[in-house]
Amino acid sequence: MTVMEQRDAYRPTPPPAWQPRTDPAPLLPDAEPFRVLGTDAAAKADARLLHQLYAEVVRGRRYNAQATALTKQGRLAVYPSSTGQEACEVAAALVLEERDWLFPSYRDTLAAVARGLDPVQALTLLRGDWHTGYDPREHRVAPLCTPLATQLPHAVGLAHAARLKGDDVVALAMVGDGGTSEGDFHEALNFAAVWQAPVVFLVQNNGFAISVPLAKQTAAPSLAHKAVGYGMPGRLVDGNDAAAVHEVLAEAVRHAREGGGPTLVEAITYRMEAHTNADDATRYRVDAEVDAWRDHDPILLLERELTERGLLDEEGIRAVRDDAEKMAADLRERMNQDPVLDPMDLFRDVYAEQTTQLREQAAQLRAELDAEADGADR
Amino acid sequence: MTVMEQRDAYRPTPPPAWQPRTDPAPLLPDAEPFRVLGTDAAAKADARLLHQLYAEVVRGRRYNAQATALTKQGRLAVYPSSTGQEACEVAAALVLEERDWLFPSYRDTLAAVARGLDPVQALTLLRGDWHTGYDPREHRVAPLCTPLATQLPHAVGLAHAARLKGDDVVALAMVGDGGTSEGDFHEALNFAAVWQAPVVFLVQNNGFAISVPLAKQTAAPSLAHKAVGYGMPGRLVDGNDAAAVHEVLAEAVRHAREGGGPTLVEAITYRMEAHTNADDATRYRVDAEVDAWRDHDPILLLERELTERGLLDEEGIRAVRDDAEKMAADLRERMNQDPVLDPMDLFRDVYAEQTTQLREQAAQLRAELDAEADGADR
Amino acid sequence: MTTVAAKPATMAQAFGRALRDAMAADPSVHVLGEDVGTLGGVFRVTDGLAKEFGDARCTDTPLAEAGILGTAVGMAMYGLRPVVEMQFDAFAYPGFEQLISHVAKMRNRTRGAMPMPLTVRVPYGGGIGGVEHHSDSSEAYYMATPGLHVVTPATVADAYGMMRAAIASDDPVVVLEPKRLYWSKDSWNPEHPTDVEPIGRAVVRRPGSSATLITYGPSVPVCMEAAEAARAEGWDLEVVDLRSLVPFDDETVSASVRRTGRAVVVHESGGFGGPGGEIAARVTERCFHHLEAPVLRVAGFDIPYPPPMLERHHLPGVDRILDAVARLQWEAGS
Amino acid sequence: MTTVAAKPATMAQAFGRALRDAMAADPSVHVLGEDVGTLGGVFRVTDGLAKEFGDARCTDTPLAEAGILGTAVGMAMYGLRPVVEMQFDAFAYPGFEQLISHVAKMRNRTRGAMPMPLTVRVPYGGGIGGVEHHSDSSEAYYMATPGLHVVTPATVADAYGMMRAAIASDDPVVVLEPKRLYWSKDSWNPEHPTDVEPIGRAVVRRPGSSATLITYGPSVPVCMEAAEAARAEGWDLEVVDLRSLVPFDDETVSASVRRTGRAVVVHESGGFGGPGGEIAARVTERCFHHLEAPVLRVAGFDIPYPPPMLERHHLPGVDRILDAVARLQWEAGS
Ligand SMILES: Cc1ncc(C[n+]2csc(CCOP(=O)(O)OP(=O)(O)O)c2C)c(N)n1
Ligand SMILES: Cc1ncc(C[n+]2csc(CCOP(=O)(O)OP(=O)(O)O)c2C)c(N)n1
Ligand SMILES: [Mg+2]
Ligand SMILES: [Mg+2]
Repeated sequence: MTVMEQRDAYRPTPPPAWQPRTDPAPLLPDAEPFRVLGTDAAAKADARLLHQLYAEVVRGRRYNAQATALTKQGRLAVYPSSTGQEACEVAAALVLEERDWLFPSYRDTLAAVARGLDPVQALTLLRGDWHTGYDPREHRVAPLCTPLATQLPHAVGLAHAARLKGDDVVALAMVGDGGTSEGDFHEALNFAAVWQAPVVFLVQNNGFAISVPLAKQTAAPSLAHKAVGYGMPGRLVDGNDAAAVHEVLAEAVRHAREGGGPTLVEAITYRMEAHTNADDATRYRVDAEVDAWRDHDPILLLERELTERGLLDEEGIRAVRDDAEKMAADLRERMNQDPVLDPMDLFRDVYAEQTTQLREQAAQLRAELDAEADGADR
Repeated sequence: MTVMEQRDAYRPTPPPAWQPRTDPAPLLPDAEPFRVLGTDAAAKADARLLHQLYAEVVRGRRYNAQATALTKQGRLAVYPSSTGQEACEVAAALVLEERDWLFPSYRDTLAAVARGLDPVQALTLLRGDWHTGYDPREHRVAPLCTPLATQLPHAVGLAHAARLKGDDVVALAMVGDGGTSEGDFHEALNFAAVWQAPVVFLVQNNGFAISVPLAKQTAAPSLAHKAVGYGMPGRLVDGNDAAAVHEVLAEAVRHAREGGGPTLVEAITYRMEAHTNADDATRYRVDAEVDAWRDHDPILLLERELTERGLLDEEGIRAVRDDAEKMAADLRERMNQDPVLDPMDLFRDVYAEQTTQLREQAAQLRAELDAEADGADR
Repeated sequence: MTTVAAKPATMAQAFGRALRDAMAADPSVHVLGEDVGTLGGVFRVTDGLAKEFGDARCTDTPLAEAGILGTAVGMAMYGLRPVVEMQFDAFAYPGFEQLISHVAKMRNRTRGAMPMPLTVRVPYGGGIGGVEHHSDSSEAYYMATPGLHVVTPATVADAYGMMRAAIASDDPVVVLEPKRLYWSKDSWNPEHPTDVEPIGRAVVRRPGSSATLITYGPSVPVCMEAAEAARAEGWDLEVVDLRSLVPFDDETVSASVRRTGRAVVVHESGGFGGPGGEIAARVTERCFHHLEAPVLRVAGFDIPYPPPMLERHHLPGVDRILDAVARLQWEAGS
Repeated sequence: MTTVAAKPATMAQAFGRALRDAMAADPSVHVLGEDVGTLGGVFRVTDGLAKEFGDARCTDTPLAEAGILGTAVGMAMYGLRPVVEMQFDAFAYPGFEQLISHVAKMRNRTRGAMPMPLTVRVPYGGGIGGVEHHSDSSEAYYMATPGLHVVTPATVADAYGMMRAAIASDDPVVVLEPKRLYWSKDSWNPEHPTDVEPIGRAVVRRPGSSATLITYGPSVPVCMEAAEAARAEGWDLEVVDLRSLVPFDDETVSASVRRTGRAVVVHESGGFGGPGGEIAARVTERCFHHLEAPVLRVAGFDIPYPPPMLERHHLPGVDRILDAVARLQWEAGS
């Protein structure tokens, strides 16, 4: 122990390792969610964009209604509706360039569709004829992800890989308020910040994780406040204000594209329907709460803004609705056709090449199917 | 779609669910780590406490040296030394009441020993004759935990259980800077905050996770800033200043005890030795960095403070050192005795009652051992 | 178990009743998980518990499975008996580190000082038209983890009895709840529930002499059906319901196979590396000279669980079981 | 594989050389994990890679195994070939959800659109005096997960070849690296490394006629030793090194057992629910009428891995293997 001898060297100083690394202040979200529609900021909003958002949000609402109807007809195994959350879904899709990637959760078929995916393909998982019903590379939409928050590290890895390759690609990953409690959320945000990966995390805080309200999920001032703990900016936005969500996401995407690293965006919204068609929301919330959100409907906010500024009239509204109806009719018709199934697909794509074991099992099923067919023939 | 009809009801308001839940400001750590020794705050520090901390820190240093020596003599399988971090180890142990619980990581045998655990029992895991070498209930010290951050939810669950039972128990859980990256860290802090569990999380930021420096671990302004994302206070403290660590922890323990919920404390310190005796620290850090911390040694800070205030003289120092030497000699002697091993212990305590399968396997080993003994006899 | 006052109840109700009775009998029993409180669980197994016992006894946790298991470990350390729900089989995976490294090992690590009287409820298996990640048969993972007990009921009465036994056990028990039997009904008297048997005994569900079907959980009713159908082929099949995978009842199983001389193990979990390998191997070790044919296995294929519209091709059905029985090297006939 | 210029190398060096050569050959190969960069890994397998290829190709990640696997999935989605290191067997558990639900299934879920050419390196097994959580044999978990390949070398040459094959594979491969063979040496020429064989073939390490020892990884040298020792007892044992657990080489294994008529499966993983059950069951299914005795298993006990000072009692050794061989119902003698 040489401590006594060292005593003279002692100066009362802070620990050597300590330098405050970043100023936390700019990382913290504003106290109020950012809004555009119905505020002074709306005047600066691009009219074309507002109209596009409007058309897509109306289509999105119709899509949700149609998909829910399809569950009742037994055409979908299950549907987690994003009714009420269309502003987030649509803005997330529109804010990205073609070359960017979208990482949706299981609730975000609408975002995938708004990005250009064929709605029938987007619904394959929920119809049940296969899992991911599309080639993710085609529209750069990762598989709809059911294990909560597990898609977030995928987005980080992909964005990081693209950056290493020198490609100008941003990944936008979507997750619910409940999903923020998972360890994967934490690990993904931390990796993203350490690697300065070009990722935008969009949390749709719709008030519930199935039956569990936000207050049982977190005690944080806001979910956006989690950002500072990773050293990235946190942003709070009115999730039913499509223009606001678009602006905040666009800003975050730009920031990521310019090498500024990831951003965490919390969009405050509300799930107007039950968790899925199989859920009974009356068990955990009262109608009055749902009703309070009807005044703050994403379509309403846009329609009001556009009509007040003379950018939309009854005819324009009708045109948008007609377009949505056409999409719905087409979806309904195509979903009413039975998918073509081949049981032998079970053994496809488990591995690049079938193992001996799988070849044996495939032969067994083949024989069973042949025997069945023979039986049916007789 | 009834949106048009609703249009009159529209008022441009923030989303109904939005109320800023807590003011984040009080949750944020100060920009500079809290210090006591060598600052004006030292004058208010209790002399008895300072002396106790000093004696324990000196003992702790000696304990670390002795344990490291035991690895060289083959008496320990491995030892992760806390040399340089004794202030944190000791303060964590002293700040708790008897009825409270300590949740140490694998590096924190010293904290366990300072809390009253027999050092030989505390080293059982690292000697290798069993895993946890003590009854955790005796001193309310959870098993030394190797899988990083996994002990944190245990602390939360225990504290929560105690609170539900109406018992006045606080849990203090220790983790390293590297451990904060694990999902379990996130989930534990979130559960603690939502449940308002009486837990104190002490992160010893010693600059490295084995070879990985903090800058590759996080981009956060500080680890303490993570607290705000869970809605709990974050505190930053000079981890080599035993008085400061004690004060900050004492405050956090009091807060928890009074029902105020959890606190996250980041103590800035430095691992003076290699990760373990098996590690070669020269591969990833330079001596100059280590040397910079010698001026900020926890023993030095206390010794200076105490001597300057006339609370410690050469004789007092000698007394403390003698006591530490005695502890070390006793430890050395006892660790030089071979532990008594019974191979049949393998089958004990896998289940409350041995399964048929384990009984069969135990019989097999018994027969093998008997045959071996027979062979040896002959 | 039919008694005079017996009324039909579903397996989900029997599980729920067992939880209720255990909570009423012992204040240290706490239920926690996602949506177990206000909603009563997505399968309604915990329906009514929060109302009867309060939020503190039946708690909606944040959405994090490692956190649920990890905090339950801490609660057990303090003497509580937590019963945690993993919402679906595949959503138990985030908690595997806590399960393998702590839940299963804590008693052993601490030389018995810290037992883990913890029940992990895992709704498992397919056949309910669930989309991906909702139909995994994960029993192989649990079986390969020493320190855990693993049980799975096939009847309404067993659902009650096993859940009570699991909660009463001083060791961690994984209760695999066969999702597709949740709504199966049986005459069963919740006012006079069956006695709680200790964990670990298999039962012969149907005596027979030609061959033994060794099975458990969701495959038990399928095997019973197969045994019925086999009569037409001249086979009198015995059906053994294992009930407990860990510990394993070698005695009952071996006795049956020694009697019949032939056996097929049936489960919907994937075959390769699945429970059937262990079962076939240990039966063969014990009954080799009584066997007329190798113990065969009928299992799910070695593939990720298929989408709803294809799952019927994956799940072992009556025909596939009878095909296997036919391959048991019958000298005379069939 | 001895060539003229052969020099002794350790298995750890062979793994490292394979990583280096793969990175040099293909810029899409990226190594990531805890301490793999500056330190070169706690077993020094990745030593020198960060220096040669830079931080971006060999990356020290934050300390989070699910994060490592999860970001590697994303990197693979973008066309890279990530090689991730899990620092120790038991520390792979936090990543199991990513491994089971994504790594293993992604190709299948996307009908082949998104393959996962990902290598997961897992130092596994005991015998190195490691404290708890540092010596698990976790192969049963990986084997029970369709979509993964699982390989484990027993020789220095195989360490090189299998690692190259794993990285070259368009499917996810779990490479189980036997920790206690890391420092085993063999004459092996890193300048002319063995050809890279495709994954999936077992090899007869020692021909014999009395019985077959079926084994893999760390137990191969033990079985070779046992076979030597068995000569004194009059047994000529064949040793089959499986090398690949998934896919499984039924052909080589069955051919051997048909020839010898007797078999013992040897591994240090726990017996119950471990790989041996699957192996014994499938050998029996295929070779029943050639078997003179049931296929026996010599495995670790069904207990949490023991502390260093007791591990030798747990690990299958020569005596335990010979005891099992003796129980193979030899009519005449022994
Ligand atoms: C890892 C995991 N655990 C549990 C579930 C079951 N589950 C599906 S959705 C859901 C609630 C999700 O809530 P949130 O993240 O808020 O998304 P939202 O449904 O509101 O869009 C739960 C618990 C799951 N899919 N994955
Ligand atoms: C889940 C898990 N992953 C990896 C390891 C291996 N490991 C042991 S210590 C260590 C570094 C820990 O760093 P830190 O948390 O900063 O604690 P320190 O060693 O500095 O006290 C690692 C990676 C582990 N024990 N557990
Ligand atoms: Mg939600
Ligand atoms: Mg550290």
